[in-house]
Amino acid sequence: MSEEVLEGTDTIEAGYVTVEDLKRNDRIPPLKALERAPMPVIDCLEDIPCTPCRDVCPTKAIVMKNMIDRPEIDWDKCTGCTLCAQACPGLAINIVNYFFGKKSLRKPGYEDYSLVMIPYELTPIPRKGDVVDVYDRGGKLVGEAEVFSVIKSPKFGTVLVNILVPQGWAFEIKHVEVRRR
Amino acid sequence: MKVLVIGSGTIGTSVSQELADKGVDVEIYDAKYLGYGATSRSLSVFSVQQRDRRLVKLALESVELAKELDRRLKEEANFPIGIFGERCPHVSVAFTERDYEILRDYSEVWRSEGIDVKDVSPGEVKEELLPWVDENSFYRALVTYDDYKAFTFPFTLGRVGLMRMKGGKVYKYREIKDFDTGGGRIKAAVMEDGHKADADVFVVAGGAKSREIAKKLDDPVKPIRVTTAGGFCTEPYKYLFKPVITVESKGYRLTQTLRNEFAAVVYDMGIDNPSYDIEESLRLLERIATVTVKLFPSFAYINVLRQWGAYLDYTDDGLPIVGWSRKYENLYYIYGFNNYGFSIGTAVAARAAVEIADGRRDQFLEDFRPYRE
Amino acid sequence: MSVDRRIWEHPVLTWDRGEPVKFTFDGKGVVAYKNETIAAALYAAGIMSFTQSSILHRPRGPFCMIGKCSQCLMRVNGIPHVRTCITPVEEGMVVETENPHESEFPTPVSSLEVERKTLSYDVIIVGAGPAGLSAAISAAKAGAKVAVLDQSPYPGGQLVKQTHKFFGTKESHAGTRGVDIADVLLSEVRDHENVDLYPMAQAVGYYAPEGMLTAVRTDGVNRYTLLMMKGRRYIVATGAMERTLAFPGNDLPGVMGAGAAQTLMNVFGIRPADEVLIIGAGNVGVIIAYQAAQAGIKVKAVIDILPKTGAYLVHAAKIRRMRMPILLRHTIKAVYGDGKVESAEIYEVDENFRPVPGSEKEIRVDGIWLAVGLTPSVEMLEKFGARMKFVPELGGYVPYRTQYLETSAPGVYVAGDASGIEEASTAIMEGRIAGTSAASSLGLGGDELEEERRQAMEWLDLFRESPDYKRIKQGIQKVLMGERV
Amino acid sequence: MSEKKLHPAIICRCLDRTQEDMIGAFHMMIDFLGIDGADINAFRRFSWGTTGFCQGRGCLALMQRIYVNEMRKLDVRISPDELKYKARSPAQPVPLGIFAKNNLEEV
Repeated sequence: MSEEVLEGTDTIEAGYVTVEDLKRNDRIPPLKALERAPMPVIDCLEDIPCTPCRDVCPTKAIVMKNMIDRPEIDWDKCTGCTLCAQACPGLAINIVNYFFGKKSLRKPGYEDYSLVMIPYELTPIPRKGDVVDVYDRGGKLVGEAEVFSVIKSPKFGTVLVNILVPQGWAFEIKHVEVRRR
Repeated sequence: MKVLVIGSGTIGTSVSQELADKGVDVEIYDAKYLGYGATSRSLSVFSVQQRDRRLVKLALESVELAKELDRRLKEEANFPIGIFGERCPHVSVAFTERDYEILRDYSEVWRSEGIDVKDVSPGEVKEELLPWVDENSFYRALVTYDDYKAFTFPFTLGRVGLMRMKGGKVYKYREIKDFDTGGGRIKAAVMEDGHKADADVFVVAGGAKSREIAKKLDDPVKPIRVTTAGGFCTEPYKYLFKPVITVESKGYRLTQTLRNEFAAVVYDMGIDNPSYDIEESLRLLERIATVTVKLFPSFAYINVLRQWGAYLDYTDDGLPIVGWSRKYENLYYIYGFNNYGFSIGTAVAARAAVEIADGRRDQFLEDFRPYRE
Repeated sequence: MSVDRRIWEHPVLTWDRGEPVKFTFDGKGVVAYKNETIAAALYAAGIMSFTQSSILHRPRGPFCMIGKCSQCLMRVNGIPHVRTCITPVEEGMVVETENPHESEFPTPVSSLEVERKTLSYDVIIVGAGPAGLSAAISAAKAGAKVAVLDQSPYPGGQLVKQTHKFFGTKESHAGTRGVDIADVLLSEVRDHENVDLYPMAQAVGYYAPEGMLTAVRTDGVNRYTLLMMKGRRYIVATGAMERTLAFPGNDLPGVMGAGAAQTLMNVFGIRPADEVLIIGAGNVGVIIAYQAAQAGIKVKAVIDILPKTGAYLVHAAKIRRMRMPILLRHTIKAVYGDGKVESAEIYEVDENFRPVPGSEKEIRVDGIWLAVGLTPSVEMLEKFGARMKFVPELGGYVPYRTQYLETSAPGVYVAGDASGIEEASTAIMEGRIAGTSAASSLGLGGDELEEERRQAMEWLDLFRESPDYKRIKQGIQKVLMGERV
Repeated sequence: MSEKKLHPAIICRCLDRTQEDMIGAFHMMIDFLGIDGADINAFRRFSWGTTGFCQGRGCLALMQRIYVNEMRKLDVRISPDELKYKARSPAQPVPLGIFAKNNLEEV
C-alpha cells in the first residue's frame, strides 16, 4: 500500500516560527550591531519561566526583569560571546556572524558569507569540513553548506556547529544534517 | 405495606428481595455504596462447618435457596454468570493436638445434621486434596464435602436487581442520622440533609453498624462486640485449588475463588473496636501470610494484589440477633451474624421476611431473639 | 546474527551497562548486561511480545516499564507473575512466557529470603524524584534524620530520562540536563550522612492501626527486605502516572506510554522501535520526539487532537526544523498489525472533534507512543487519609494542602506532581517547602531554614505568574487550606 | 485502504475487557441497580475492571470516562469527585511470603 507523505501544520500553533515572526518581535539584530560583533538570534517568543541566557551573559545585554519575561536584547551591550547560545535550554539561539566573510575570513569568493553558529544535540555530529544540508525553521531545505568548525561547549555540553552560508541565509537557517564527509 | 431496610449487605439485600417477592414495597438505604462492609470483604463460601446445630441447618437451607436464586438470576434477570459455584471440600486444619480435640467437638455438631466428616492425616490431605501442602506443618485435619463457593457481588447486587424488577428502590450514600419516633413506633428515618423517609416497618440490617442504630434508639437489645477482621486477595493463578482451608485456632480461612485468585480472611476475635472505619492492618496481613506459608511453603511467592480490613458483629453466644423490637412495634432487627453471614444469611433472611410480611412467628428463630440473655 | 537494539552512539548519553550476563528465555540463550532488567534485555534482543492475555489470547508487551501495567509478567526461576520490567537480570536465570491466568502455582528453584527491618526516622519521603530528593536535602540540612524510598533501581524520577536542559533559574538547576540534575541532587543527598536512600523500595502501604509505613525492597528475584518504618513526618512525592487512550489495537506490542519509551531509550539505551507515531503534541510528546531522533529513531508524525500544540514553542520548533510533522486536529483511529504494531490509521477532526470524512491516512510504523497527559499518583496520600478533590487544572485527584504543603492528614506533606501536574523545577521548589516545613514542625532548623522556605515560596509565586501557570494557580486555590497551627 | 483486521479497543488489559464489554457491563449495572443504585464501585463489580493484576492503574481512568459518557447519555451529570475509588494496599503486588513470620505463635 502506498503511504501518504505527511506534512506538519504550518502555523505558529504547531511550533513553526518564521523569519517574519522574528522580525515582528525585534529578534533580527540591527546591521549596526552586526557590523560590530556576532549577534544572537533568539527564537524565544513565549513567556517561559526560564533565565539561563540572562544569567550567563557577562555584559548583562539580555534583559529580563522577571523569570517569566521574554529575553530583550540590548544590542549595544552584546559582545557576541556566544554563551547565551550555549546555555539556552531550548536550543533557541543561533549566533550570526553576519560580516564574517568580509571581515574575518577574507577568502576570495566568500565576501558575502556569514558564519552561523547552531547549537546541536543530534548524531551524527558534524565535523569540520563536512558538507551539510541546511534547513530553515520549518524544515525546508535551503541548500548545502560547509562546516567551518565544531566545538563542544565546555560548560554546557552542547555541540556548537559553525557553518559558512551566504548572507541571505543567515537568519533563515536553523538546522543542519551531515550530507557527506 | 412499605418496608425500609437499613443496610445493603448480604442480609439487607436478601431480606429486601424476599420481601419484594412477597409484594411488599421495599426501599434499601445504605450509608455507603451497595454491598459495602463485611459482605464485600467475605470469601463468599457457603460453609456448613458451623459451631451450632441450628446454624448448620440454616447453612444447608441457605445452599438450597441460593441454588434457586442462581436459577432465577440466569432465567429471569438474564444474568449469565449467576452466583453459584462448585461444591468443594472444606479442610479444617489443626496445628496441635489440642486444636484437634476442639475441632472434633465441632465435628460432632456437623455429623448430627447428617454431614459427612472425614478425619484425615496430613499425608492423606497431601495425597487426596492438597498436593502443595507441607505435611509436616500440621497435626491432623477434618474434612467435609458440602460447602459451596459463590460470587459475592452477583449475589448481593443480583438480589437488588431482582428486587428492583418487583418495584423495590435503593438509595446509596444515604446515612440515617436519626429517627422520628412516637407512640411506640418509628415514624421516619432522618438523613443528614434532613430528608425523612417514612415506612410501615423499619428493618435494621446494618451489620456491625447496627449497634450504633440500636444505641440511637435507646433500645436495650442484646449487646454485640464489633471486632476487626482482615483479608487479602492474590493475583489469579490456574484454578487448581478446590478446597476451602480453615484454621480455627488462628481465625483463618483461605481458598482459591471462582475468579482464580487466592483469597483469605482472618478474624481478630479479641478487640472491640469502636471505630467503623475500614482500615488495612499489617498485623492481620502478617497472620495470613504466616499461616499460608506455614501450610504451603511455595505460596510465599504468590503475589498479594490487595488487602482490606473489615468490622464484624459478634454475639457472646455465637447466634445472630433476629426479631421484632420490644420498644418500637414496627422495628425489626437482623444482624449479629458473627463471621458466617454469607453462609446462613440466605435462610435467615427468607424466614425473617415471612415474619415481617406475613406477621407469622417463625419458631426456628425463637432462639435468636434480640432480648435473650 | 542475533538482533541487538542497543544504542551505541548518542549525542548526550552514555550508559554503564555493566558486565555481560547470560540467561535463557523459553530455552534460548540471551546475552544481557548486568544493569538491565529482564524486560529491557528482551527488548534489546528484539523480543516485543512478552505474554498472552487471559481471554482473547492476545500477545502483549511492556507498556509502562515501571512495574504497574502487568503486561510484562513472566515466569522466572519457577516463580510465576514476575514483573520483568523492574526485575534485574541475573546470571543463569530461567525466563519463560506464560498466560498469567493459566499459570500454575510457584515451583521456585530457591526459597524466599526476607530480611525484616524496623526503623525510625524524623522524616520519611516516598519518591526520589526532583521533589523527594529536594525535600530530603532541605530536611537533612536542618538536621532531621531522613529516609527516601524509591521504587526504581535508578532514583531521580523522570529526571533520569531527560536529555534536554531544563528551563527555570539557577535556583532550580536551569540550563542543566535532567539526567545531570538527578546526579546533582543525588550526590547532594549522599553528602548528608543523616539521609538513608532506599532504591528499589516500593512503599506498600501506611497501616494506621500500627502507625507504620511499610515498604518492600527488592534485592533479587528471591531476596527481599521488609522495611517497617515509623516516621514523625511523611512527605509524599510519588509523582504522576501516564494517561492512556482507548482505540482499536491499543494493546498491541509496540504501543507504549511515553515514559516506557523514555525508560528504554534513555535509561537502558535501547531502541524501542525504528519508526514511531507519537500521540500527543504537548511538551512530553515533542520532547520524546526529539529524544527519539537522538536515539536514531524515525518519528513519522506527532499528532494531537487539539488545534494548538500544548508544548513550548522552542521544544516544538526543535522537531519541526527536523521535518517531523506535527499534525494538529488529528487523532488515532486504529493500530493494525499481526502480533505487533505494523501500521496506524489517523484522521483529522473538525472544530467539534468530529472526524473529517476522507481524511484517514495510514502510517507505517512499528511503535506508537502515548503522550496524552499525566495524572497525579495519590495512592499513598489516600492511605494516609488525606482528603482529596478532583481539580482538572492540576490533572486529577489531588490533596487539600496548606501553603506549606501539609495535607489534611496531620504531619503528612505532599510535593511535586503528586500535588498537581507541573514541572521538575516546581517539584524541586515544592520539595524544599515540604522538606523545610516538615523539619521546622519538628523544631529543627532556624532562621536559615525559614529563609530557604520563604525563597522557595517566592520563587514558585514568580514562576506561576507565567501565562501557562495561571490555570495551575487557580487550581491550587481550590484545594488550599488555612495554615495548620 | 485495504481491509485489515480491526483489533478491539482494550480497556482492561489484565482481564481482557474491551470497550464494548465495559459499555455492556455499564448497562447491565443500570438494569440491575437503576441509576440510583449505580456508582463507580458497582461498575467495577459488574465489569471486573480495576480488579486485575494492575488494580486499576491501567483502566480506572478509562472506566471513569466511560462511566461519565454513558451516564451523560442517560441525562445524568456525574461530578468527578463521585468517581473516586480508594486503591488498597499494597501499592504494587508483592510476594506474600515477605510478610510471613517464622513462628506461628507470633501471630
